[in-house]
Amino acid sequence: MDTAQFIIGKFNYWVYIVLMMIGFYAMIAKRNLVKKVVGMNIFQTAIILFFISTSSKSGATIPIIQNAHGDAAGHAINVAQYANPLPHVLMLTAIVVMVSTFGVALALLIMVNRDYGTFEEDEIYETLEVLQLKK
Amino acid sequence: MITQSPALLIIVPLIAALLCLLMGLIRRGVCYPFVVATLGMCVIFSFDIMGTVLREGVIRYRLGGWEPPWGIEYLIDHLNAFIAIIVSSVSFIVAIFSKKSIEQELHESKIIYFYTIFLLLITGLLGITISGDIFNIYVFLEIASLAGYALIAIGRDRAVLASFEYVVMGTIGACFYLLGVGYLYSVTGSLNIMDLTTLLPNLYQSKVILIAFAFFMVGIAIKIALFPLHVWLPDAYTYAPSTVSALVAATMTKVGAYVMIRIMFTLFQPYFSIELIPTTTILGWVAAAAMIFGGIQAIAQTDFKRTLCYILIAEIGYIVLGVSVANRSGFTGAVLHIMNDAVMMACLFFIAGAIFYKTGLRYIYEFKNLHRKMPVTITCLVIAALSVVGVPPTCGFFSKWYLVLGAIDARQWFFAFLLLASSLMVAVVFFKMVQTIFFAPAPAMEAAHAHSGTSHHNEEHKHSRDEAPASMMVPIFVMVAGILLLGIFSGQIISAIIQYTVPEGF
Amino acid sequence: MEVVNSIRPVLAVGVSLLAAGLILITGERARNLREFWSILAAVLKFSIVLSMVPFILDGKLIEYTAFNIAPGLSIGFKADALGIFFGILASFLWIITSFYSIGYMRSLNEHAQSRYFACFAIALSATMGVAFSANLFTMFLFYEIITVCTYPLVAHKETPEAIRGARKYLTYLLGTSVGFQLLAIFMAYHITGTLDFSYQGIFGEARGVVSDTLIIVTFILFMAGITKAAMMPLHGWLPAAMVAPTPVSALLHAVAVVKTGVFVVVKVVVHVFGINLLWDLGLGTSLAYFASFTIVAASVIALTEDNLKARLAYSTVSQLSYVILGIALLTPSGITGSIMHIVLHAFGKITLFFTAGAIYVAAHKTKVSELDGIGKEMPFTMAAFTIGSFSMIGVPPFGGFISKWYIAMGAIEANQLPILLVLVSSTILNACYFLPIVYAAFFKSPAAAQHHHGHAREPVHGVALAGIHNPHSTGSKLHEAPAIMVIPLTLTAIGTIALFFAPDFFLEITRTALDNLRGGR
Amino acid sequence: MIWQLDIVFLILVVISAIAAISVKDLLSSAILLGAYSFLMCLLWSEMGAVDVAFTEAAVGAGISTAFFIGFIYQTTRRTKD
Amino acid sequence: MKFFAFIVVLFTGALLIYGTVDMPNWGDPNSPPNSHVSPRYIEKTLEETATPNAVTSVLADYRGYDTLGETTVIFTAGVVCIMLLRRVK
Amino acid sequence: MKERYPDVTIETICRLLIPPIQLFALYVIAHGHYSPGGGFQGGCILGASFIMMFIAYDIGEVKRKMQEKLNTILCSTGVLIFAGIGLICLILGANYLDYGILHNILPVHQAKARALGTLGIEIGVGIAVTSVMVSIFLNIATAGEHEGEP
Repeated sequence: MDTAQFIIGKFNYWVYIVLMMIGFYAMIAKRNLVKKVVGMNIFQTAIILFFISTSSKSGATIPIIQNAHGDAAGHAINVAQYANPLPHVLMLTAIVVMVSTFGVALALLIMVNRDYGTFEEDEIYETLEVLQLKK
Repeated sequence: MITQSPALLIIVPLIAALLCLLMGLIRRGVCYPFVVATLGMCVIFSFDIMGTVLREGVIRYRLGGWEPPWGIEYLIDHLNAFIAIIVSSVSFIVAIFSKKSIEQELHESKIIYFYTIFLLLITGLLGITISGDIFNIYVFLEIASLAGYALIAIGRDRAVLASFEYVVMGTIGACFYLLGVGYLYSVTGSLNIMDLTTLLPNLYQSKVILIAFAFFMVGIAIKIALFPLHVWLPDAYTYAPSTVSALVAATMTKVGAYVMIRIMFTLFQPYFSIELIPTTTILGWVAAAAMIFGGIQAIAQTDFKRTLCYILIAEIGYIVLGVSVANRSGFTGAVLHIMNDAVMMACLFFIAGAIFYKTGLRYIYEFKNLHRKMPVTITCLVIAALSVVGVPPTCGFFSKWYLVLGAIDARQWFFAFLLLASSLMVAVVFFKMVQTIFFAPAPAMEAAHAHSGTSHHNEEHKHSRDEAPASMMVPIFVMVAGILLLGIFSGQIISAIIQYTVPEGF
Repeated sequence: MEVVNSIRPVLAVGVSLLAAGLILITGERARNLREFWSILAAVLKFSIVLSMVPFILDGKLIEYTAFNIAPGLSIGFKADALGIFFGILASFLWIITSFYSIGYMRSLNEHAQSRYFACFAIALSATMGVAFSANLFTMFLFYEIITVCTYPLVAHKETPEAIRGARKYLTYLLGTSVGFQLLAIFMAYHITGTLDFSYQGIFGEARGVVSDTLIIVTFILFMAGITKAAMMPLHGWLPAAMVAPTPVSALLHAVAVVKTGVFVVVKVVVHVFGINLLWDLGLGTSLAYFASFTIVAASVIALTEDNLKARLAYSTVSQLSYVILGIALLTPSGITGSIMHIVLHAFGKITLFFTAGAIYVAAHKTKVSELDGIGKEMPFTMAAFTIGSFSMIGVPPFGGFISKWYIAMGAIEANQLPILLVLVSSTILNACYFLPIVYAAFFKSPAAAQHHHGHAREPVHGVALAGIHNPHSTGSKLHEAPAIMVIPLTLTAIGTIALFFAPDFFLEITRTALDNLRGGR
Repeated sequence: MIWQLDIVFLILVVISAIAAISVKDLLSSAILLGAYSFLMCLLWSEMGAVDVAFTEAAVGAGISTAFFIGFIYQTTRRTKD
Repeated sequence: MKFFAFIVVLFTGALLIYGTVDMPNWGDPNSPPNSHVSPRYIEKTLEETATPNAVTSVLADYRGYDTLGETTVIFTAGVVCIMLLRRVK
Repeated sequence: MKERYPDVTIETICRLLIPPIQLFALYVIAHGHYSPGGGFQGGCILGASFIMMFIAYDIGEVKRKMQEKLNTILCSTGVLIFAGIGLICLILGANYLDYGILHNILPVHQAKARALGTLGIEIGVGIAVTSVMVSIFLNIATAGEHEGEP
């Protein structure tokens, strides 16, 4: 296979990998807890991009059957004409999961802020050490 | 007539969670009995499922009536049904235990939410357990995880921070799992486990499959806190409320271990995960490291629950080791250990909860002479400890027996030795604890001696007995009875259930 | 061989378990009732064991399988001659020890007596369990129970020293039994597929199928795992456990723990490996030399110890290896000697420990160097001590002679003349560390002892003892320990002599045991 | 599906993702995350996944950003990295 | 720490790239996902569920159970937020 | 959120925009069968419209419009509608969530019954999502202080 074609043919995948790496890096390397959550969001969105990419067909349209109000049974449906709906459904679920996790993470962060007054990991650990010493 | 128990097993706790919230807004007091009753029903359903499986073989329940590759199905064989029984029974007992402990550790206005989330967590776990669709497992994994994050976050001290760490790690784990699903989907186009089982063998040479497998494994390893990826667990489980620690320690990691087994040996054939790629070798060494690391860390801890957490990490190592030796004895040991460990960990965390409830003590060095105050609890602690160490009549011995036999059958002498060495480390942990409890002179007593010279005898009457209330003691007794009975009847359990769970070719 | 299915072995195990429960329930409120349970259980146990003797002498076996846990893994009981032998010994000495314990505990007004008696009863149950075990698994189970439930006994005093000693005790026993013995059991199960004892030996039957190397490794693991037998590199727990109250030391060093150890060694050698196999592989001889080394080395260490109980402890280490030596010779006389030594040493050593305890209770002395002239104050006690010492040394009218004789015979039968040399030198060493005590006790001036009197008390016990100050200790001529202590030790001393003149009963059982083995050949 | 458009969107998405995690102000980060989501949603609708795009527009660019801004309003927009 | 994280991320990325090499090309109408399970959804959605939007029919009917799980997830998130954040007065 | 100055521009625009938005949201929920959209999307939009209201008006207004208790009940009810429709199928003798069986009680043929079942659960999802989104936003944006006794 031609290298250029190989790269172009999977361009979506390469980009999703880059996005995933960005998100993953933010999750494990950023010292700010909110940035971790941002990274989490990017990570999950990247995975959604990946799934959507698997569903796409060249030259296909959105998966809503046309002529729906006409005589559907007699009308032959050309599968190649419509995009694959299954990954879309899965990703709807994934988006919901994403926003739920996001909400929960933000709620936790508000509690963190109540306790420590900051989102910086190093500052939190300093506070913890001070608390430890007080004991 | 298809049994409807599989569907009811999930929707009963789910609907109960919704109703619990609604009823709780009207009257707070009804939540607790309602939750207990619901989980009691779950226990009945899970036993019914087990009965059906034993009578009629594998259950394939079509949700929505759509045939499998298109719709979602429940796929229940002996392994699932067994895990479902463990999860539902343990959570039932935890629910009984929860009343007093939660009333003490939580503000009363939060109790209804607590019980709602408690039921949702169990819904999630049971959903993972009986699902036959890899994406559906992800969805329920997220329900369980979200509920788990919240339940851990309502603990004390650093609970919120620990919970946040858990959110980050848990999301990475879940996302890796989802990536695995995606990779499998992109080359097979299917999500159904049975369908994939027939599709995958033709694709074993594909790199996509290999990476999918790797991501599945890493994702689940994070969820079950396998050794190098365990960092979130000790903090999270230590600072969670006692009830929650007992529940999550006993069930969540076990369900994760189940998913790992399911992926390694049902989704992928043993041929793939053992011979084609050296998963079992890697897992074996990782598990061995987990056992040793868990043991060493457990010795070094002073917080009781934290000690238990590290022991839990070691126990997960046992289960994974049993899976990784890949033979009949080892696998039997792993499945048996899933059950035993659930019972033992629940029991130990119950005891930690009871002690905390009654005395507010958390550190082991504060437990001096606790046996005078809470003799029954301490007796139960000793029995549970013996089981974790693996002393014969208790259940812990028998799973270790099969694990070691499995290691020896696989010619892994080193692993067999490490299993025993890790037991010894756990023995040291509990030995230190028992020594502190029984043989450390209380400071008050020493002082009394120095001044008045009264005999020990008179001192004994100063410690009045003060046990935890019955709603906490009964679950502890049930678990202790379980530890003893499951040990004695482990042979029957193996011949009735576990032997069917062993994958073909072992 | 005829097999009788009877629940008696289980009863023998269970009766003291029940007693332990009753003791804990009765507790501190009704002390007499509590002690009554102890003694009742001891007597009952002894009679149950005795009731099994006729069957055994008829050449029958008593079997009972309690639980089948998994294929090849069951809790089963089997009383054969060897087991009965050990059972009689342990249950008989428990009666005596019970009385003695009551005296000791009450005189010193010790704390936590309920725990003490309950643990004691459980330990005895487990000892019975080992004696009547039908397979390696049951044996291991009870072996572990002994370890665990004697731990509170060793740590009884709850002083830092006691806890340190107890920790060492548990580390050694639990560490090796889990690390080596359990592994060995796993290997045995893996190699042969069974754990049930057989007279040819489990490995004996599997001979030829398995590689010899594997058998040798398993054997070494077993020997390293049975630390209760206190073979030399792993004997450290025994002197450390000397911090325990004296009746416990008596129990540890005469009956329950160490004898369980050597009994397990005997069982493993005979029933797991089989005499023929070991003979073929030459493992017996190696073990014999190993034991010989322990005999001599421990005796030498005993010479240097000043603490009476420590000296007795090293003596025990040395004497236990006699048993192992006898069995390792793998000849009929050697085995007879070693089995007889289990009982004869038990009587002798329990006498010695009882006297040590009596001395501590009456005069608060623990050091050998303080015993000058004590024979005049405590004539009965010291007479018993003398008898015990002579039995240890192996002088004729005392029991110890018989077993040494048989072992020597065994050495000759096995053509192991160096072993004879070991026996002789050990006898001389025994004499060297026991006779000076006897001499000092009876013939030296007691002046020095009076001087030491005040220092002999350990600080912690000083408190405990303050309330009950022994009226005799003010310097009257004769102050023995309470009668409830002196009588048991006199009885065991008499027993030591009696066994020399009438060993028939035990020899008969030993012979049955040997017949069983031969039948198996 | 127009692949040129696709590539443009992909590049923009990557840029906004990097910007979102590296900007030293949480409010900017929130807005950039919203932009990222919105670009993602355009990308998906362009790939034929209208339902997902619709959801992402409602959730990622709408609700999530609202959550995030509300959250920052309650806490702080300070960040060190 | 950052360096270590960077290595981990690069490693993960490398693994993913390695795995992607064997994947069907983007937009390939004959790739397994587009040819194995999903055609039926498109073909039969009108006939079986009277819903022209295949996504809706799959979401709510064929895989309705997933959607139940999804709704439960969001419900969980809601209850979690109430429980965690509600100030006790 | 804290009290703020009334801003005429924002208030007016919101007052104008919110009704069409809510109408559109209901359309999205109901028309999910024929066009992109469905319960989740519609619910989000509906939720967003309420959130807009909160941003535009002060918190007192909000409390009157959307009480916490009502919100919680709606969350629960939404999911309950979904699970309940499944349960009705189960009671009627089919498997869980098998809406086809609904034609026994509805005057339509099987495929249409499925569509109606789908509509039912979309409505359930819509209610649940709306109230959950509002509730999460309220809690996060006020750090849990917007209402006293829960």
